[in-house]
Amino acid sequence: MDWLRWIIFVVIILAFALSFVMAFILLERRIVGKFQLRPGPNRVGPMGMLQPVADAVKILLKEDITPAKGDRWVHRLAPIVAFAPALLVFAVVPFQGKGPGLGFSLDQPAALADLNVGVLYIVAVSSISVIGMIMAGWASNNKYSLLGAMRAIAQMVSYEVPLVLSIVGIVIASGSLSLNSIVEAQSIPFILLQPLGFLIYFLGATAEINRAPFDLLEAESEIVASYHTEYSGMRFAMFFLGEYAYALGVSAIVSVLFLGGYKFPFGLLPQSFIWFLAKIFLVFFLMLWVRSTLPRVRIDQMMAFAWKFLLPLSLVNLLLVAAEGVSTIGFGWAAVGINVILAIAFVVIWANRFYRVKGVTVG
Amino acid sequence: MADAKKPLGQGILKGLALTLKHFLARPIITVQYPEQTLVHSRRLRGCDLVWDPERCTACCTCAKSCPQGNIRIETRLRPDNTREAVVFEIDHGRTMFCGLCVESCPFDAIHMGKASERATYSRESLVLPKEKLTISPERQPSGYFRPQFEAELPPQTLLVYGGRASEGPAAPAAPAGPPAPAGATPPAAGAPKEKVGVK
Amino acid sequence: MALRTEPIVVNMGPQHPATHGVFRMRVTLDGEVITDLEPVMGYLHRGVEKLAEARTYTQFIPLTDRMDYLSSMSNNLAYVLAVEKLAGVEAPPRAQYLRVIMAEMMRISNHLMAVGTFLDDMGAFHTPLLYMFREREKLLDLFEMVCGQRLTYNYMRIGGLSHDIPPEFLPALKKFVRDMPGFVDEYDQLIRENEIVLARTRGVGVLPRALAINASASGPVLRGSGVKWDLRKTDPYLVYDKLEFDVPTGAVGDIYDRYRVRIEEMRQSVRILEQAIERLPPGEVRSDVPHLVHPPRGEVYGHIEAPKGELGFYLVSDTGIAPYRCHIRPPSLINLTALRDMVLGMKIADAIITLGSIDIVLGEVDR
Amino acid sequence: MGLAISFWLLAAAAVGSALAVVLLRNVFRAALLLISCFFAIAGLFVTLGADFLAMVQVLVYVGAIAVLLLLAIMLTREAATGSPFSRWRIGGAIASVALLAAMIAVFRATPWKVADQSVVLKPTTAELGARLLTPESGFVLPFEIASVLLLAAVLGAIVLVKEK
Repeated sequence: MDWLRWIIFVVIILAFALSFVMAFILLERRIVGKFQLRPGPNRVGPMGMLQPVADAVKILLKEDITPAKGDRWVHRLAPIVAFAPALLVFAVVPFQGKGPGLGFSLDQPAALADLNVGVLYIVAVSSISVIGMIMAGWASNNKYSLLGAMRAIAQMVSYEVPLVLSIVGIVIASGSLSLNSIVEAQSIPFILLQPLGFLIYFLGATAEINRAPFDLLEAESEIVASYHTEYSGMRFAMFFLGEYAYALGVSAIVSVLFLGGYKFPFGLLPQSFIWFLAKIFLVFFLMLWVRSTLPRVRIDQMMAFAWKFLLPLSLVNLLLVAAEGVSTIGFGWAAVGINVILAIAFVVIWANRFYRVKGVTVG
Repeated sequence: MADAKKPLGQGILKGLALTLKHFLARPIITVQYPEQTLVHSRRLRGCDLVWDPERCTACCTCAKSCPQGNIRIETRLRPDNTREAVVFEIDHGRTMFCGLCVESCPFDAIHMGKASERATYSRESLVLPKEKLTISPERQPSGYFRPQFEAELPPQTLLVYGGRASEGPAAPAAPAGPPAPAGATPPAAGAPKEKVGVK
Repeated sequence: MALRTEPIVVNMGPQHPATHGVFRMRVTLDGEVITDLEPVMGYLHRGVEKLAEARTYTQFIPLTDRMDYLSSMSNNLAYVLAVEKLAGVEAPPRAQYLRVIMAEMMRISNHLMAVGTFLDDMGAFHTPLLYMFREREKLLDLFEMVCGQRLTYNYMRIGGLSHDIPPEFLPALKKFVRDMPGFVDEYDQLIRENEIVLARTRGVGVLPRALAINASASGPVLRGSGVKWDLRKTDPYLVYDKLEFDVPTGAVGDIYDRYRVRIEEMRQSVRILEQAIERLPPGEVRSDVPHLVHPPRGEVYGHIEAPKGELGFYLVSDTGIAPYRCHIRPPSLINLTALRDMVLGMKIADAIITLGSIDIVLGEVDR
Repeated sequence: MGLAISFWLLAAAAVGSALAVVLLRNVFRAALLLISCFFAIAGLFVTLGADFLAMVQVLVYVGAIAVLLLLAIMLTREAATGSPFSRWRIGGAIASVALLAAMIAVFRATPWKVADQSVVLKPTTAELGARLLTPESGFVLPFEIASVLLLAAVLGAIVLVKEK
C-alpha cells in the first residue's frame, strides 16, 4: 500500500518539521541566551517551553498588511513559495535505514521517498526558496526589501556553486545520489573522510540559509528586516518559520551527508533515528555557537569568500576525492589521515593567501 | 593593533572559545526580576515624592527650586500666624525626580520615596494631592539627602559583589581576574520563588 | 542603447534599528556603494539651550543629564565647571577628586556602551554588548549608591557635589577597579583579533588626520586619527594634572582605531581611578555657595574631555540667577559632521558601523 | 491512468503559464509564471521517467536562470509597466511566427520514436553518466567540447569585467 505509506510519512514529516521548528525557535533563544549569560525566555510554561506557542498566538492575531503600492498577489504568494521548499526537503531525508535498529526493524528505509536522485532533489528544491524572497522583496515596494532581495540573489547564486561541488565529493565517495545509500556508505563518517568538504558545505549552507556570520540578508542594522520588512502576522510567521525550517533542513542534510545520519559512529550501537535527531541538534548547536560569537561580514567580503575561498577549495576537494577514488588509496582510514592533513594545510595556506591579498578583505 | 603575523583564524577561534567557556561555565548574571529583586540604594530617588505635613511650614522653597515648576502650593495663614499648605500637589507624571526640592527644603518636610514600582493606567492618577503624598506603608522615604533615614535602610546589593549587600565583613574577598558571577541562578520553573532583599 | 544605472535613494531613519535614536540619513546608493549621504537631525530637539535661560544655574543641572544620557555625570561636570568659572568659585579638593572618579567611571561606562552597540551594528548579535553590559551594570550600581539614580544622576553641584559618597562606596569601587582589567582582556579575547572584525573595520570609515582636525572632531574620533589631543592633558581641569595616564591614539583613523582607542581609554580610566582612590583627601565636598548663584556680568566657555569628546558650555551672565545665554558644544554633533566624508564610496554596511564608531547620542546631537 | 491525468494537468499548466508569460504586461509576474512553466515541464519529465532531467530542470532553470532573470528585472526601471521595446512589436511578431513555422516543420520532419505504453520508473542517472562518458557511446568528445566552451565563456566573462 504505497499511498498509505505516503500519507503516514507526510504526517510524520509535518509533525517532525513543525515540532522541531518550534523547538529550534525556543532552543535558539535559550542557547544564545546562555551564551550571553542570560537565561533566555523562561516565562511561559515550564522553562519557557510554551514560548513558541505564545509567539505563534501573538503573531497570528496581528493584522495582515499589504503595502498599498505593492504587488498584491505576489506579496501574498511570496511566503508560501519561500516556506514550501523547506518542507519539501524532508521528503528524501531518511530517518532510519532498512534492517534492525534500536527498538524496531524496518523492511525499507524510513523516508517518504528514497529518491535515487535525492541529493539533486535537495539542491534543486532548496534553490527555489530564493524565489520566494525575491517575490517578497519585489512586491513589498520597499527599498530595504529590494536591497535584501538583491543580496539574496547574489548570495544564493554564489554559494550554490561550492555547495554543490562539495556534495559531489560525497557522491563520488558513496557512489550514489540517494541519501539512504549515502548513509549506508558511511562506515567512516564522511566528516572524517572529507573534512574539507564538510567545512565548505557547512559554511556554504550557513550562508544559504542566511545565518550568522552570513546573515546579510536580514542585517537588521543595515536593511531593517530585508525582504520581510513589510510583512506582518501570519505571512511574516511563514518567513520566520521557513528560516528555521531551513536551518532544520540543513542540520538534517549535514547529519545525513557528513555525520552518518541514523548510524551511530562506527556502528558501535545499532542504528536508530535517535542518533539522527541528536546529530541534528549538534549541528544546530554549532550554528548557534557561531552566531553568538561572530559579527557579520560585508556583502563584498561574502561574495569574495564564496568565489575566492570556497570555490577553489571545493575544486581542490573534488580533485582530491576523485584522485583517491581512482587510485589505490580508496576511502579507508588511510584516506582519512591524508585528507585531514591536506584539508588543514589547504585551508591554512589558502586562507592566508585570501586574507592577506590587498583589496580583497583588508582595505 | 592586531599583529598581522599571527596565524589566521586564531582570532575567531579565541572568540569561539570564550563564548563556549561562558556557555559551559558561567552562571547566568541577570536578575530574574519579579522573583528576585535587588535592594536599591539607600539614597534611591524612587518614583515617589513623600511629604510630611507635620514638618511643612509652607515656605514654598521646594516649589521655587523645582526646575519644572511642578510643585503646586497654595498656602493660608493660620490664626497663630504660621502658614499651612492648603493645596500641595505634585504631578508624578511630570517630575523628573531630580531631588532639588528635597535638597532645598529647610525643614526636611519633603523626601524622595524609595518605591520603584508605580505604574498606573492613567496620567490623571499620577497627580497626587497632599492627602496622598504623606508617608504611608507603601510610601516610605528614602535616604536621599536625609541621613537620618539613610542609616536605617538596608544596605544596597551590588553586582560588583555578585549581588550581595554592599557592606559588612561578609563582603567576599575578590577572586583575582574575571569575572564575578552575579545574582542567583534563575529559579527553575516551579521552584519556590526566591526573594533577594526587600522590595 | 546607453547603459545607465540609476542611484537609489534610501531613507534610513528616523526609525531605524541602527541609527542610535531618531537620526535620519538620506543615503544615495549605487548598488551597495554610497555615493552621497545627507544626515538629517533635529528629531529630538528639545530646546535645552533655551530652557537654560528660564532656569536658575542649579536648576539646569538635571537638564544636562538628559543631553548625553549615557554620560550624564560628564555633562553635569562640564556644566558646573563652566558655572564655577563664571562665578569664580572652586570645589573643595575632596570634591575635585570625587569628580574625577565619577568622570572616569562614566567614561568606562560610556565606552562599554559605545563599543558594545558598535559591535551590535556590525551584527555580533548582542554577545559583546551583553558582556559589556555586565560591567556597565556594576558601574550603574555604584552611581545609584552615590546619587540615587542609575541614568540621570544630577550629582554635581555648583561648588562641589550634592553629597559625599557613602562609606561602602570606596571598597566596592576598589573591587571593580581590580576586576576591570580582566574583563577588558576578555573583550579583547572575544573581538580584538577576530578576522571578521578586522576585515570589516580596518581601512573602513577612515577619517584622515587633517580632516579630523579641520572637522573639529574631538574625543576618540580625533585620537583615533592619530592626534594626541586630550583636554585632560592639554587644558587640565580638576586634578588631572596630578594624575598619571596616557592618551592612546590610533594610526590610520579607521573604525578599528577608534574602537581600540576606546578600549585603551578604559584601561587608562582604570589607572586614573586607582590613583584617585588612593589620593582621595578627606574633607568637605561642597564649598559654601548659595543656592541661587549670581555670577558677575561676563561670559565664559568651560570645556571638559567628555567620553565622546570635547563637551563645552558657553555661558553668558547678566548677573541674574539664570544664564542670559547658554550654548552647548556637543561632541557627538561635531563628530557627526565628519560622517559624510568618512563613508563616501563605502558600502552601506560600512556606513552603519562608521556611524556606530562615532558614538553619537541623539539627545546630545539635537539637544 | 494516474500518469495520463498528471500529464494533462502539467501540460495545461505549462501551456497556460507560457501563454501568460507572453501576454502579461507586468514583466515581473511574467517571469514568475515562466518559473511555473519550468516547473510544469520538470513535472512532465517526471511523468516520462526522466527523474534526473527533472531535477536538473528545476536546478538549472528555476534555481539559476529564472533567478538571474528576476535579478535583471529588479534592476530595471518601471518593469511593472511593460517593456520599452514595444515599438518593435511587428518585427517581433514576424520573427516568432517564422520561428514557430520552422519548429513545426522540424517536428513534422523528425521520425519520432514512440516508447511502448508502460513507462518504467527506474534510475536514469547512472545510465546517463555511462552514455555521456564511456567511449562506446561516442558522446565523450561533444561533452568535452561543451566543457571547454563553458570554460571559454567563463574566462571571457572575467576578461570583460576585468577592464577596470
